[in-house]
Amino acid sequence: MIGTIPLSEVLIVSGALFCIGLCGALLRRNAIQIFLSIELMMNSANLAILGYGASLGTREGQIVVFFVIAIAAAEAAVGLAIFVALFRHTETIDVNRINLLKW
Amino acid sequence: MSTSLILLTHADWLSILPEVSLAAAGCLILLLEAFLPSLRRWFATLALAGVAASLYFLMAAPPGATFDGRFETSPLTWLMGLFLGGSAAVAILVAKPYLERTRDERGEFYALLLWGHLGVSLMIRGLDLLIVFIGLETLSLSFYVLAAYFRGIEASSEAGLKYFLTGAFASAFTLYGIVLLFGASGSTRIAGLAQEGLAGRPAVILGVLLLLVGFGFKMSLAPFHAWAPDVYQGMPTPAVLYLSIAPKGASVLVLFRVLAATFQPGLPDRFHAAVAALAVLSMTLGNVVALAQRDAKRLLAYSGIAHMGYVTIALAVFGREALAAAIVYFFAYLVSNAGAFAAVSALYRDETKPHPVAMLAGEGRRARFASAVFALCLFSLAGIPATAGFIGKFFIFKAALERGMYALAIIGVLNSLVSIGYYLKVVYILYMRDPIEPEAPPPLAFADWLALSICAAGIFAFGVFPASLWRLARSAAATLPLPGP
Amino acid sequence: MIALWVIPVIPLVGFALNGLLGTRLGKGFVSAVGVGSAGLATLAAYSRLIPYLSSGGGTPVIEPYGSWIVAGSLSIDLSFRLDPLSALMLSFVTFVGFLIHVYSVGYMHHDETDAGYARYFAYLNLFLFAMLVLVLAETFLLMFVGWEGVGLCSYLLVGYYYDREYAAAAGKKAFVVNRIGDFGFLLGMFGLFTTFGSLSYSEVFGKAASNPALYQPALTLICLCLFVGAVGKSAQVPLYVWLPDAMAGPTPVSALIHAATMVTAGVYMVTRCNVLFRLAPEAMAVVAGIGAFTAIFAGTIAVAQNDIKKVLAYSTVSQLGYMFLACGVGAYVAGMFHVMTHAFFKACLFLGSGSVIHAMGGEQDMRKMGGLKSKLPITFWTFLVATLAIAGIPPLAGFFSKDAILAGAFEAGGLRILWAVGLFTAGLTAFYMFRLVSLTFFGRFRGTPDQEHHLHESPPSMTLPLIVLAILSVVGGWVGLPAVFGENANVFARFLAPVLPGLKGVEEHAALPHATEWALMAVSVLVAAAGLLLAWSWYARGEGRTPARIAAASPGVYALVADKFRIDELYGVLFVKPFYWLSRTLWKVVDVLLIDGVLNAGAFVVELTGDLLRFLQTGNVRNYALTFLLGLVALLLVVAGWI
Amino acid sequence: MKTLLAEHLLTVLVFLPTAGAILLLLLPRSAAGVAKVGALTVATLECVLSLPLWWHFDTALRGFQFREAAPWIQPLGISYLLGIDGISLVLILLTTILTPVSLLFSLTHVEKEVRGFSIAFLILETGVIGTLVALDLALFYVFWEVMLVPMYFIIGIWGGNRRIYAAMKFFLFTMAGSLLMFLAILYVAIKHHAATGVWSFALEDLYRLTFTGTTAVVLFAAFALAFAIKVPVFPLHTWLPDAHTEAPTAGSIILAGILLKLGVYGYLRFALPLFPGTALRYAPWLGVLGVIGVVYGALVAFAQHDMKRLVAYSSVSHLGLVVIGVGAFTTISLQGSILQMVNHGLSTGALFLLVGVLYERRHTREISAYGGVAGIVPVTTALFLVATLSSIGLPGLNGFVGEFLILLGTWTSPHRWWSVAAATGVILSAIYMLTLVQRVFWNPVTHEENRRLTDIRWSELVAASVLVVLMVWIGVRPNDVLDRLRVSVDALQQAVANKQLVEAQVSNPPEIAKGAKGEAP
Repeated sequence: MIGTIPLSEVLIVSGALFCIGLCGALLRRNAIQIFLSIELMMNSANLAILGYGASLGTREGQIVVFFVIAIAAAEAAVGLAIFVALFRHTETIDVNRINLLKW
Repeated sequence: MSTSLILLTHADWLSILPEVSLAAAGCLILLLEAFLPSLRRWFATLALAGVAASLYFLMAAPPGATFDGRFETSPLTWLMGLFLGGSAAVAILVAKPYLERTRDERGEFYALLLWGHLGVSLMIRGLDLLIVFIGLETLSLSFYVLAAYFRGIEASSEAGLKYFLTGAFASAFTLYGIVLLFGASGSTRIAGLAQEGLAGRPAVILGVLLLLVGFGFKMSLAPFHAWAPDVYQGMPTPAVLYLSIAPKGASVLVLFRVLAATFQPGLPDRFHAAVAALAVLSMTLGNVVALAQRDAKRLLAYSGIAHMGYVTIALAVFGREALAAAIVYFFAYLVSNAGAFAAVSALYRDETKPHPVAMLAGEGRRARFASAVFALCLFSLAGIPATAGFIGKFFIFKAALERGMYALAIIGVLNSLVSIGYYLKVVYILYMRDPIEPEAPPPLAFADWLALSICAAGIFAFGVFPASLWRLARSAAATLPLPGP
Repeated sequence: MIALWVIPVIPLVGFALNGLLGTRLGKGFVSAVGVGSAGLATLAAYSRLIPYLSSGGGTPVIEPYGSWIVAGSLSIDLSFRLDPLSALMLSFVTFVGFLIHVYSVGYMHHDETDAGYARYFAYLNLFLFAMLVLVLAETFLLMFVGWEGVGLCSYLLVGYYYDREYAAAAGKKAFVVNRIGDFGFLLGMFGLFTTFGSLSYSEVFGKAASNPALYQPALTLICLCLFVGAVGKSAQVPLYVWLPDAMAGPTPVSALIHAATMVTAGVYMVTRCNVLFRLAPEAMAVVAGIGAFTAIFAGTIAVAQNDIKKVLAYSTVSQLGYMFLACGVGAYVAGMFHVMTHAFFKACLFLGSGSVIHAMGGEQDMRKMGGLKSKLPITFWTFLVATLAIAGIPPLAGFFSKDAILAGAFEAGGLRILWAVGLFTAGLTAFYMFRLVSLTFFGRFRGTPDQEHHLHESPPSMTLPLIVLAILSVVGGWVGLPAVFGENANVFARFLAPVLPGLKGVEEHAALPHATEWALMAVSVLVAAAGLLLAWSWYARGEGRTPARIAAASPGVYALVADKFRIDELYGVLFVKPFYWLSRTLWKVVDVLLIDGVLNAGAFVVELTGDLLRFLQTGNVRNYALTFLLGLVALLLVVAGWI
Repeated sequence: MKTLLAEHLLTVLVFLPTAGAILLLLLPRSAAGVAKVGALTVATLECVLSLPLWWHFDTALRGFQFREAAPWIQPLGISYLLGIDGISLVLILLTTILTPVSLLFSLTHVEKEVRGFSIAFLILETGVIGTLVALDLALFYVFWEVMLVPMYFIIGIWGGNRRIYAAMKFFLFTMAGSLLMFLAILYVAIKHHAATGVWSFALEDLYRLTFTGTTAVVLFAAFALAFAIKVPVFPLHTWLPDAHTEAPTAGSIILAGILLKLGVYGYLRFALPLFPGTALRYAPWLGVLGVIGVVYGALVAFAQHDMKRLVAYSSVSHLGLVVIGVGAFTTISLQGSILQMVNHGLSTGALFLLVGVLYERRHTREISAYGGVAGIVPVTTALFLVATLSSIGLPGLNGFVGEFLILLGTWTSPHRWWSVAAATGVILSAIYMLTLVQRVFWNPVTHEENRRLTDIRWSELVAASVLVVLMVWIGVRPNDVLDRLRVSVDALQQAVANKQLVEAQVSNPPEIAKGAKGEAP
C-alpha cells in the first residue's frame, strides 16, 4: 500500500518527526524523555529509509531498518541501565542537575 | 544480488576473521567472568591474545573487497587496523594494573573494550555505510558502558550518561545522513556515491554534511567536542586512552572515504571552507581552553580536540598526500596520546578523586620512568623535533603549504606555540615543583612499564626515522580514489 | 745589540713574577724584581740609545716582529721604531721610571702588607711596559695598546688603596675619562685608515708629507679626533677633571704617571703626528687654544689649593697646557723640550712632596706644615731647586723650555694673545709654587706636637732620587740653549729635527731676530721673579695675612677658585645625574613596562580567553546538544553559501 | 675506530655526548659523583677530539670541509649532511671548550639531581654541535629545536628563584621565532621541488633558488625573526636577562657563551645566502637595531643591581656590536663579528663563572651585598678583573681585536655613523663594568660575613684559567683565528654578490633599482 503514497510526503513526515524529536531532545530536562526524543529522530530516519527503499524498489532499505531497530533497542537497554546507575547517586535524572563534570 | 546477501564465501569468512576473533575473545572473557571468576588475572592476557589474533588474521586476510564489495582488506585497512589494534593492546596493558589498583577488575571491561575495537575495525573496513554505522554503534554502546564502568563513582556514571545522550543524539544525525545518501545514490555503499552528477545534489551535500558532523562528533572536533572533556574525566583512564584514539582514527578514515567517493576531483570550495573552518576552530578552541585546564584528563581531552583540528587540516587539503600526512599525523598522535594517558593512569593513585595536574608536582623525581615518558609524550604532542609529533606536523604543514593554504599553516603553527604553553606547564609541574603528595607513588607495574616503553619507542623511532612510515602511509593512501600523485 | 722588544718585555716579566709569586716570596724578592726589572730595562734602553745617539740619530730604526692583525685590507704589524722622538721619550721614561722604582722601595716599605707591596710593584712594572710600548710603537694601533695600557695601570695604581672609596672612585674616574678620549683616538685611527689605507707611522706620515694637497681636506677632522684622545690622556680642559682626583694614589705613582710620563703621552702623540697637524691649521689653532686656556685655568686653581699634592696636580695640568700651547703654535721641539724638563722637575717636586707627606705621617694639608726646611734639609733643597726650575729662573731647565715655548708663541704672530697668556701663566706658576714652598718649608711649624716630634728626613732610597732629579732639573735644560747662544747651541732642536720633516709646498717661517729673543727672556724672567717675590713676601714673611685679607674682601670669588670653579659639580649635573636617570628609565620603562608589558599582556589575554571559554563547558548535556546543533547549522550556512 | 675518527669526525663529535648521556642514564641514580666525573670526561674527550678540526682545517679551501653525507628521509630528499667552514669551526671549538669548563665548575656546585644535570648538558652539547655542522635545513632545524629542551630543564630545575618563569619565557620566545622559520624552510623546499622536480633540503641545493619581491621578504623575515630572537636583537631581548639570571652558573655560561651565537651563525649561514638581496636591503634596519642594542644594553646594564643581570645586559650590548658588524657586511666587519662572538663567549663565560664563584659562597647576586672583597678573595678578583678588561675591550686582550675590527669595518662601510655611535660602547662598557668591579671588589668591606669568604677552588681556578689563557692568546695572536675565517668570509661575500646579480636579473627593474642601492660594498 505504501507505494501509493508519494515519496515526498513520506519525507515530509519523516522530516517533521525528526524535527519534533530534535526539539524534544533539546527542550526536555528528563533524561528518559530526551532519550525517547532521540529514538523518535532515529525512527524518523527509519521512515525515510522505507520511503526511499520503496521508491527505489530495493529491499536494502528494509534491511537497514531492521538493523536500526535492533540498534535502537540495544541503546535503550544500555541507556536505561546507565540512568539507573546514575540515579543511585543523584536521586534524579534531571540533566540540568547533573553537572558534576564541567569546566 | 539477492543471494549474495545470504551466502558467505570462503573469502568472506577469511576477511571477517579478525572481527570474529575479537567478538569471540570478548564472549569467552564474559563467560569466564560468569563461571570461573578465579581466572580473572588471566583476562587481560586473554584479551591481548584476542587482539593479537585479530591482528594476525587482519594481516593474513587476502587483499580485496569481500561481502560483495562491502568489506575492504587493503594496505589502508592493514595499516589503520594495525595502529588501532595496537592502541587497543596498549589500553589493555594499561587497564590490567589500573583495575587491580582500583580493586574493580571485572571481565566486562576487557570484553567491552574488545567489542568496542570490533566496532572500530568495522568502521575502518566497511565500504557500506550500514556496516560503518553498525560499527559506530557497536563502538558507542560498549563505550557508553565503559564510561559508566565504576558504578560506585558518581562522576563515572555521569560520564556514562553524558556520553550516552550526546552519542545517541549524534548518531541520529549520522543515521539521517546515511539515509539521505541512500536515497540519493540508491544504495548504502560508499562507492555508490561516486555516480555522475550526485555531488551537486543538495540531498547529497546535506547527507555528507550530516556524516561530517556525526563523525566529527566521534573525533571530538569543535564545536561537536563538548562531550569529550566531561567523559574523559569521568571514564576509567585506560578506556579513555582507547577512546581518545581509535574512534577518532576510524572516523577520519570514514570521512576520507565518503568525501573521496563523493567529490572525485576535489572538495568544492564551500565544503573546503566548512572543513577548514572546523579545523581552525578546533585547533584554536582546543589549545586556548586547554591552557585553562587544571585536570590532567580534561587537559588531554582539549589537546586531543586541538590535534583533531590539525588532522582536519589534512581533510581540508584533501588528496592522496593529505591522507598520507593525516595517517602519519594520526600515528604520531596515537603513540604520544596513548603514552600520555598511560602515564596519567600510572601516576594517579586514587581513581575516586579527580586528577588535578597540580598533584603531579615533583613526581618527576619519584615516579621517574612514568614522568619521563609523560614529558616525552607531551613534547611530542607539542611537536618538538626528534619526536613523532614533529614529523606529523611536518607532513601536515607540508601538505597544506603545497596546496597554497598558507593561512591554515600559519594558524596551525601559532596554535602549536599556544599548545607549548600548557604542555610545558605539565612538564614543569612534574619536574620543577616540590612534591605535595606525602608518600611516594607505588612502584611501576610491569604492564604499565611495557605500555610506556612501547609508546616512548614509537615516539623516538618514528621521530628519527619516519621514512618507512611515510612510505607505508603513501601506499595505504593510494587505496582511496583521491586526487594527487 | 739587543732587539727593541726586549726593553718593554723586561718589566713585563717583572710584572708577571711579582704578580704571580710576589705575595709568597716577600718584599725582598719583590723589590729585587721590581727595581731590578726597571733597572735592566733602563740599561737595555741606553744600550740602544747611546749607539743611536752617537750615530747622530738621523734615520729611524724600524724593527718588525711579524704580523699582528690581518683582516681584509687591514694589516697591522707588530713593530717598534727608534727615532729621535721615541729615543728622547725612551731615555727619560726608563730613567725616571727607574728612579721612582727606587724611591718607592723606601716610600712603600713599611706601611704595606706583602700582598699590597707585590701588587704595587707589579702594577709599576706593568706601567713601565705599557709606557714603553706606547713610546716605541711604530703603528698607531700598537701605540693605542700602550695608550690604553698606561690608562689601565693608572686606574689600578690610583685605586691602589682600593678599600678607600674615594681612591676606588678616583681610579674609575681616571679610566672612564680616559676612555672618552680614547673614543676620539679610535675614530681618528679609523679616519687615518680610510684616508691612508694604513696605520703605520712611516706610511701615513710619508704619504701625507709627500702629497699634502691630496690629504689636507680629511686631516682637520682626523687631527681633532686624535687631539680628543690627547686631551683625555693629558688632562686638558674639558677632560682634566680626573687628574686632581688621581692624587688619591701613592705619591710615587703621581710622580711617575701623573707628572713625568703618562700624562705627557698626549703631547708625544701630537708631536708624533706633527706632519698631520701642520697640514690642519684649524686643528692646530684648537690645540693652541685649549692648551693656553688649560694652562691659565689650572694655574689659577692651583693658587687657592691647600693640599700640597693638589697644587702640584693642577700645576701639572697647567704645564701640560703649556706643552700643548707649544704644539699648537708649531713649536713642537719646544713642547717636547718642556716635556723632558718637566719630567725632571715635576717628578722631583712630587717625590719631594712625598717625602714631606712621609715625614708628616700622611698629612697633606700645607696649612698644618711650615718651617720644615731645617727638619728635612735634602728634601728642602731639592724641592727648592725644582721649584726655581719650574718657575723658570735661569739657568735652570724650566727656564729654557718655557722660554722656547714663549718664543714660539710670540713667533706665531697674531695678537700675541697666546704669548701673553703664556707669560701670565709663567708668573702664576712662579707664584703658587713659591707659595707652596713658603707654606711648607718656611715660617713656623703649624702641625700637632707629636707630628713635630716625628719629623725626620727620609731614607736614602728616597733622597737619592730626589738629588738626582734636582741635578737634572738644573742641567736638563742646557741641551736646548736658545739660538742666541750660537747657531747650533740648541742640540735638542737639531736632534729632533728629523721628526719634523719638511712638507711639500708648506714653507717654515723665519726665526726671530736675536734682539727680540733677549727681550722675551728678560720679560719672562722678570715676571717669574715678580711672582716669586710676591709669594715670598705674602706667605713666608707676611704669614699669609695679605691673601687672607684679599679672600675676605671677595669671598665669593675666592670660594669659587678654591672649589676648582666647581667643574666636577657642573659635570655631575650635566652628565652623571642624567646618565643615572636615563639608565634607570630605560630599564624600568622600556624593558619592564613596554616590551615585557606587551608580551605578558599578550600571553595574559590568551590565558584569559581560555579561562572564559572554559565556562562554555557548562556541564549540562542540553547545552552540548545545542552547541552541536548550532555548529551543524553554521556549517549548513557555510556550505549553502550564506556565510 | 681510526677510520671512524678520520672520516666521520663530525658525526662522532655530534653524537659522542649523546652516547655519554645514554651511558650515564644506565648508571644508578645514586652514583652522583660518577655522573659528574663521567660527564666531565666525555666533554673533555669531545674537546680533545675537536682539536683535529683546528689543526687539519684547510685555510685555503673554499666551501665546506670534513663533509659527510648519508640519506635520511629519502622520500623528501632530507639527508644527513654535515660539513664545516671557518665560521662553524671557531664556534664548534668554542662549544667544546666551554662545555667542559662549565661542567668542571659544576663539579663542586651541583648537588641536586646531578645525573640529570650531566645528561642535560651532554644532550645540549649534541644539539649545539649539530646545529653548527648541519648542512641540511631539516637536520639543522631538528638540532636547533632539540637544543631548547635540555636548556629548558637546566634553567627550570637547577635555576634560581624565578627559574620557572625564566624557563618558560626562554622556551616560548625561542619557539615563537623558530616555528615561523619552520614554515619558511618547508616553503623553500617545496619551491625547490616545484622548480626542479626533486625534493631536497640540502643547503647548497636551496642556495641555487632565487626568491624576489614579497615572497623573499616574507621568507627572509621568518628566518631573520628566529635568529634575531636568539641573538637577541634589541626589542626581542627581554628573555635573555631572565634566562641568564635564573639559569645555574654553568647554564648561563653556555647560554651566553654559545647559544646566542647560533642566532648570528644562522643568519650568516641561512638567512643571508638564501635571500641576499632582501637581507642586504634590510641590513640597515639590522644595523640600526644593533646600534640601539649596543647603547641600550649598556645603559640598562648600568642600572642593574644583580650581578648576573648586569652581565646579561652587557651581552645584549656586545651582541649588538656583532650585529652591526654583520649588518655592515664588509670583510673586516664580518671577520670582526665572528671573532667577537668567540671573544664574547670567553669573556662573558668567564664573568658568569666568577660571579658563580661568589654566588656559591655568599648565595646572593645582589651587588650591594658585596664590596671590598678584593682583599679577601684576591685570586677571584684578579681573574674577574682580567675578564672585565677583556669584556670592555682592553687592547692586548681578545675583546679589543674584535671590537676594533667591527668598528673599523663598519666605518669603511656606507654606514659610518653606526661605527661612531657604537664606539660610544667603548665608554659605556667601561662605566658599567668598572662600577661593578668597584662596588663588588673595591671599596671598604661593609658586610662582616664577606670576611669569611673563601677564595677560588682549584676546579674553579682551572676552569677560569682556561678562559683567561684563551683571552690573552687571542688578544696577542688573533691571526690564528682570523686566518681560519678569511676564506669562509670571502666565500660568503662572493656567494651573496653573485646571487644578487641573479636576483637582479630575475626581478623586475624597480627591484633592481632597490637592490642596486644595496647597502654593502
